[in-house]
Amino acid sequence: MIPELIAAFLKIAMVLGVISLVVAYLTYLERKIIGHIQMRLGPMRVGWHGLLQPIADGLKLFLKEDIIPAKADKIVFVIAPIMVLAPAFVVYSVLPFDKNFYITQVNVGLFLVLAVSSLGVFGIVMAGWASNSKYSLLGAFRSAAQMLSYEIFLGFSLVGPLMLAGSLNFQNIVEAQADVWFVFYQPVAFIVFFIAALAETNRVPFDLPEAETELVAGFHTEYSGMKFAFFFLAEYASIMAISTVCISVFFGGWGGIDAIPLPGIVWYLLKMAVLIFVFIWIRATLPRYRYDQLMRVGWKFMFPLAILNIFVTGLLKLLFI
Amino acid sequence: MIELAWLIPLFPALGVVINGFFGFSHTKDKAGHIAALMIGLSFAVVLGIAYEMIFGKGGTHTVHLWNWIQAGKFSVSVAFLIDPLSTIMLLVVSGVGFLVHVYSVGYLHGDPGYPRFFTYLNLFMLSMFLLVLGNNYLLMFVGWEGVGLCSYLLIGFWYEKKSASDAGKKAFIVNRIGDAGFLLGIFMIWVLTGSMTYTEVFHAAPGITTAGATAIGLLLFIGACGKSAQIPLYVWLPDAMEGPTPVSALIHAATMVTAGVYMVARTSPIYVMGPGALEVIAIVGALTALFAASIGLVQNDIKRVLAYSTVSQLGFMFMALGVGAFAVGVFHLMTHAFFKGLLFLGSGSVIHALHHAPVDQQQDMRYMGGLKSKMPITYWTFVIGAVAIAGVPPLAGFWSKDEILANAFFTGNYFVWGMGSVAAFMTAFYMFRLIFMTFHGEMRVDHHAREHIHESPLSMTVPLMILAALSIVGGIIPGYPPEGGWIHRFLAPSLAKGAGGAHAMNEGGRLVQVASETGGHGGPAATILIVIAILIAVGGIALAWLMYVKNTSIPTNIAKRCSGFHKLLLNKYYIDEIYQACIVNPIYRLMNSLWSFDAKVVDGAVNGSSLITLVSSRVSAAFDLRTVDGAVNGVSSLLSFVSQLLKFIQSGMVQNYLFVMLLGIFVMLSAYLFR
Amino acid sequence: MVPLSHYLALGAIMFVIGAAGVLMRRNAIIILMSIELMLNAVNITFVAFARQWGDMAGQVFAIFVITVAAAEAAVGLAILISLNRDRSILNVDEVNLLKW
Amino acid sequence: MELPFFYLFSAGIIGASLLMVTRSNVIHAALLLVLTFLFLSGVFVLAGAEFLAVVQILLYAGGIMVLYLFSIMLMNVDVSVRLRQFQRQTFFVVLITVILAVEVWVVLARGDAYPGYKGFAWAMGSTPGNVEALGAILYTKYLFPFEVASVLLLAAMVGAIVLAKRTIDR
Repeated sequence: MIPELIAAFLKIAMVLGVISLVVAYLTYLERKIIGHIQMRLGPMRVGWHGLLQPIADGLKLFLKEDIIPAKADKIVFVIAPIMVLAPAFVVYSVLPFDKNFYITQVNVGLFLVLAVSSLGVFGIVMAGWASNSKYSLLGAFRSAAQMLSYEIFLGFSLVGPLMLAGSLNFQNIVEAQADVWFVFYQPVAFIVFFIAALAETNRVPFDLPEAETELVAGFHTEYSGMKFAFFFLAEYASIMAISTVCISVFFGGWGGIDAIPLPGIVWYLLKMAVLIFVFIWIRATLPRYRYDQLMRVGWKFMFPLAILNIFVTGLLKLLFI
Repeated sequence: MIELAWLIPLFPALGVVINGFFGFSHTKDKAGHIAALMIGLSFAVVLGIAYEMIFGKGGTHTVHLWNWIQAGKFSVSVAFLIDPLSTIMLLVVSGVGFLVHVYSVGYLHGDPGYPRFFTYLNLFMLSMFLLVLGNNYLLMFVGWEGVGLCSYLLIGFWYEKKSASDAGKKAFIVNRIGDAGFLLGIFMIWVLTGSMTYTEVFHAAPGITTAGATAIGLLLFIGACGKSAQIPLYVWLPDAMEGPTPVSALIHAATMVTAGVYMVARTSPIYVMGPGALEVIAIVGALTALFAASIGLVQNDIKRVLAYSTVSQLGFMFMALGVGAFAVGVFHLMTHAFFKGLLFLGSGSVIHALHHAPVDQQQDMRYMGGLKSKMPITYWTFVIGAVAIAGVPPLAGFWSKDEILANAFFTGNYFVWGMGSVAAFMTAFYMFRLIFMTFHGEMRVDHHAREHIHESPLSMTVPLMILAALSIVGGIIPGYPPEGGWIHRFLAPSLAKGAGGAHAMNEGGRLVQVASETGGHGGPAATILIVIAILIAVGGIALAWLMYVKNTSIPTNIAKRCSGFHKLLLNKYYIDEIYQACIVNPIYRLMNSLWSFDAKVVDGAVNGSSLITLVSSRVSAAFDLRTVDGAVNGVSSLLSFVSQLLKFIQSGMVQNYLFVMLLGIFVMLSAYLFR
Repeated sequence: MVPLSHYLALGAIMFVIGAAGVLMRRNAIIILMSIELMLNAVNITFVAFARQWGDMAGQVFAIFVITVAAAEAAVGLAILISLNRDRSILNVDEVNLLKW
Repeated sequence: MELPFFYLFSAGIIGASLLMVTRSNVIHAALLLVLTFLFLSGVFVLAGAEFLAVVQILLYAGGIMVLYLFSIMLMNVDVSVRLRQFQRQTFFVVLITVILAVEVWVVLARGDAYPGYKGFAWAMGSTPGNVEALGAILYTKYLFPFEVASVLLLAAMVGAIVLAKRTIDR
């Protein structure tokens, strides 16, 4: 009993530590890649090619004065960043990194990921409301509406692959793709999923909640220091989480090409790297949607598409399997 | 064909949908044709079914559609029962209904509410079909309420007329009383037999105690009283004449008002278990027949005469049911549908011809007269109807009415027979009074309207002629020979043996049973009865001729001589006024007092409590001489405390009410714990 | 192993708290939320009995309860929003248009 | 291992819901209700209803409660915080509800609320593949109620839109 618990805690600690570190370097990666795309060098000062930049940033954020606005609702204001960060990390408890490298296996794993990540919206709404500031509240509203809407398409787009895998358990889903990745069976689902994922993580071109030009910084306008770092961390953690879901559901998870005998975790990291790169690439390339366009694209195009996909998948499954 | 029974109510339903949704936008003037076509289709299906039932296998068939309500032991399905009784009813309802629809196309042409009218009419047919076809009491109740609603809608069809909308409301409210009784009866049936389905109920019927059966019978009869306008709930039917005349013909003469008769006949297996209820029905029927006929003697409104005649004839039907001759009741229902439908449509034709006259003279017979030459078809068909209802052989009315009277006589209900005979005499008299006042004598029509009088269009006269033909042959074909006619054999499987069951204890019961077994009365007594019946009919006609053609001064003389009685009759025995004074006004007063009580309590018990305190302090002032101040204060404070509590009772706050609910749960749980 | 009575007791306590919330609060939104609490209390018992009897029907009905709760929340909040907009009222005991 | 968790979750539920019904700030109450639901989904997991636990989070916490928060933020709630929060009957309500709770506890302790009690049919962890079993019964035996529920939701949606929409002047 006790050794198991200790082992479990160790596992959790390890995953959390690694993810925190990776997330920190994700910011570095983003700045570097965008820099190069825009013919700049990005951070260069701290360490070799600025390799220590994230550490420095982190230190700065930790040491910075933590301001709570006088008119803010203090309790909610303090809880909000935690409410954002917690779901982003909880999600990792069921995500698979390799055949035998995961924290736990749950029958309803995929569903749980969706459910828990939907809790993130609370943190944002809380932050926006508690700040007692117009920009924050507007940003929070936008964010919540966007996340609620796109959560639906996200869920619907996953139904197609689920029907093929016949399970909600990540392990089973990945194993079902041993031969062919679902992205080939379910290209439409993948496209819908990917777009919804961008919106869900508030990335360009759907970063309206944080649109600097309109809302200063959206829901976290009033935040600084550690709490701001929490939001930052949560954003990148959820990018990674959603990438992991994407890899597990559409790209065969840890599975790779048999000809190249690499451990599953390496395959996983490789795919992750590619996907993250695409995320950043998109950020560097595309302009931002307008709010009404965002909603229109979601409800009038993606939603019917996702449902159509489910319908067609079911029909084909009925006919051929 | 029988399994197509579900088509019968479907067509009117379709008509309702079409005319209801697209009546004012699309169908407009075609609404009548569509509605009539729908009923025609239903009628065709009915004819097919009737053909199979009459010439084919007969028997009882259930067309099960779907399970409607299923809760534990309680289960009701939507299923249609086709048996001889419902076949007859279907034929009458769809046949007369079809003719009335055709007639209405002409009668209501140009009315602003034309599509609305046909929507209502089709809805009525739908409900009526449900009522007749349903294989259980709940479905019958659905139809029952449906026809009630349609009746209300159609009586108040010209709702901009206050009298019409008032009449509609009156019909609706009076029927509520009856419906409550009917519903209670249904509940009792469920309690006592554990089912709602006819076949199962009747299967279990012999197991019901006499008291139970009597209770069921009386409760159901209250319902029948409401719908079929029997004493004391008949008051709505004369007022219902405010509706368009085809409505009067269809709903308030031929179909809906006979629903009560149908229901009692349908429930006959239970009624024979409770003879007490049958006695009541017989007496009430006879009283109604006599009472309504006597009012009909002096009415001047052509439709009101017919309305009272309808009430009276319904009384005859209940008389038949009450003496246990269920088949005869249904037989009279059928013949009555023919000739009363004919008479109403005829009167409608007259009113139609007079629609240029002043409004208050269109229906008043004192302003008619001499129409015979102007509208021959209407006249002759009307005469046929009148002769039929008067009971002159060989027309329809004679056969059924004579059987009713004979049955009453032979079951030993001489009193009932006597009242029925008097009522029959009156019927013959007032019908021909109507004819002589309307069609004979000098023309008293308003001069302005005189040149506009014309025979009605074809769509109105053709139904008249068809109904006239039915009034001629509708009695003799199914009803000859008396007591042994085809209709008795046909209906026998659906109905309980009345005379054998209910009146077995009556000495006369044996007689009828024997008589019906031998295929007719045969005996000299029966022949004498027939002769008496014919004499009564002819006598009534002759008296009417004497008074309204030969010597027209007699009626005024009589009226002057017995002015009190005449006034009594003219005012319908003041029944409406009595109801107003004894029931409506007290209820108003009760409501008013309740309202004022309410207002006081709600307005804050401040006023109330201060008032009470004031009163109590006055009382205490009187007591003060003898009692100590403390007790006085105690009383007043107690009163104010009580009123404070009263205040809380009606706060209008849901949460308070919910709290009381919670208290209830608390009490129940405590009772459970400390039991 | 958690005995069934524990679940039932939890459900009862939650239900009673919800009921108390409905009965004692003036704020309509909190009343609505208390109703949610009561609905969920019922769900606990559904799920517990589903486990005890090995019958999925309990869980199915819990899902239906959630459905109805969602519908109720939507309509209830819509009513409150329109009420708040037109009369800026949120306290139930001030809503007395139909009184008298 | 099950029992301590159950107590933990129960304590969370009871504490959070007690706080919820007494808050004057509606937003705080709503957030506490979310907390209650999170604990509740833990109880569901213990009772072997994994799917329901997730549905609880996804629909209740992630859906319904966000709707609540949204609506609250759209309304003008600042005023009502300063008003009297409790009905006049509060004292009696609390009294009666406490007694009721005790009574329920007594009834449960006597054990006659569940005469056929013989332990659980499903042991912890042996719940038959929750999602599949639930789906199988929901889409066969309970298909009709399922459809009715969907109609109910549609009606609620239309009703909510009509109610909450500002009247458009034409």
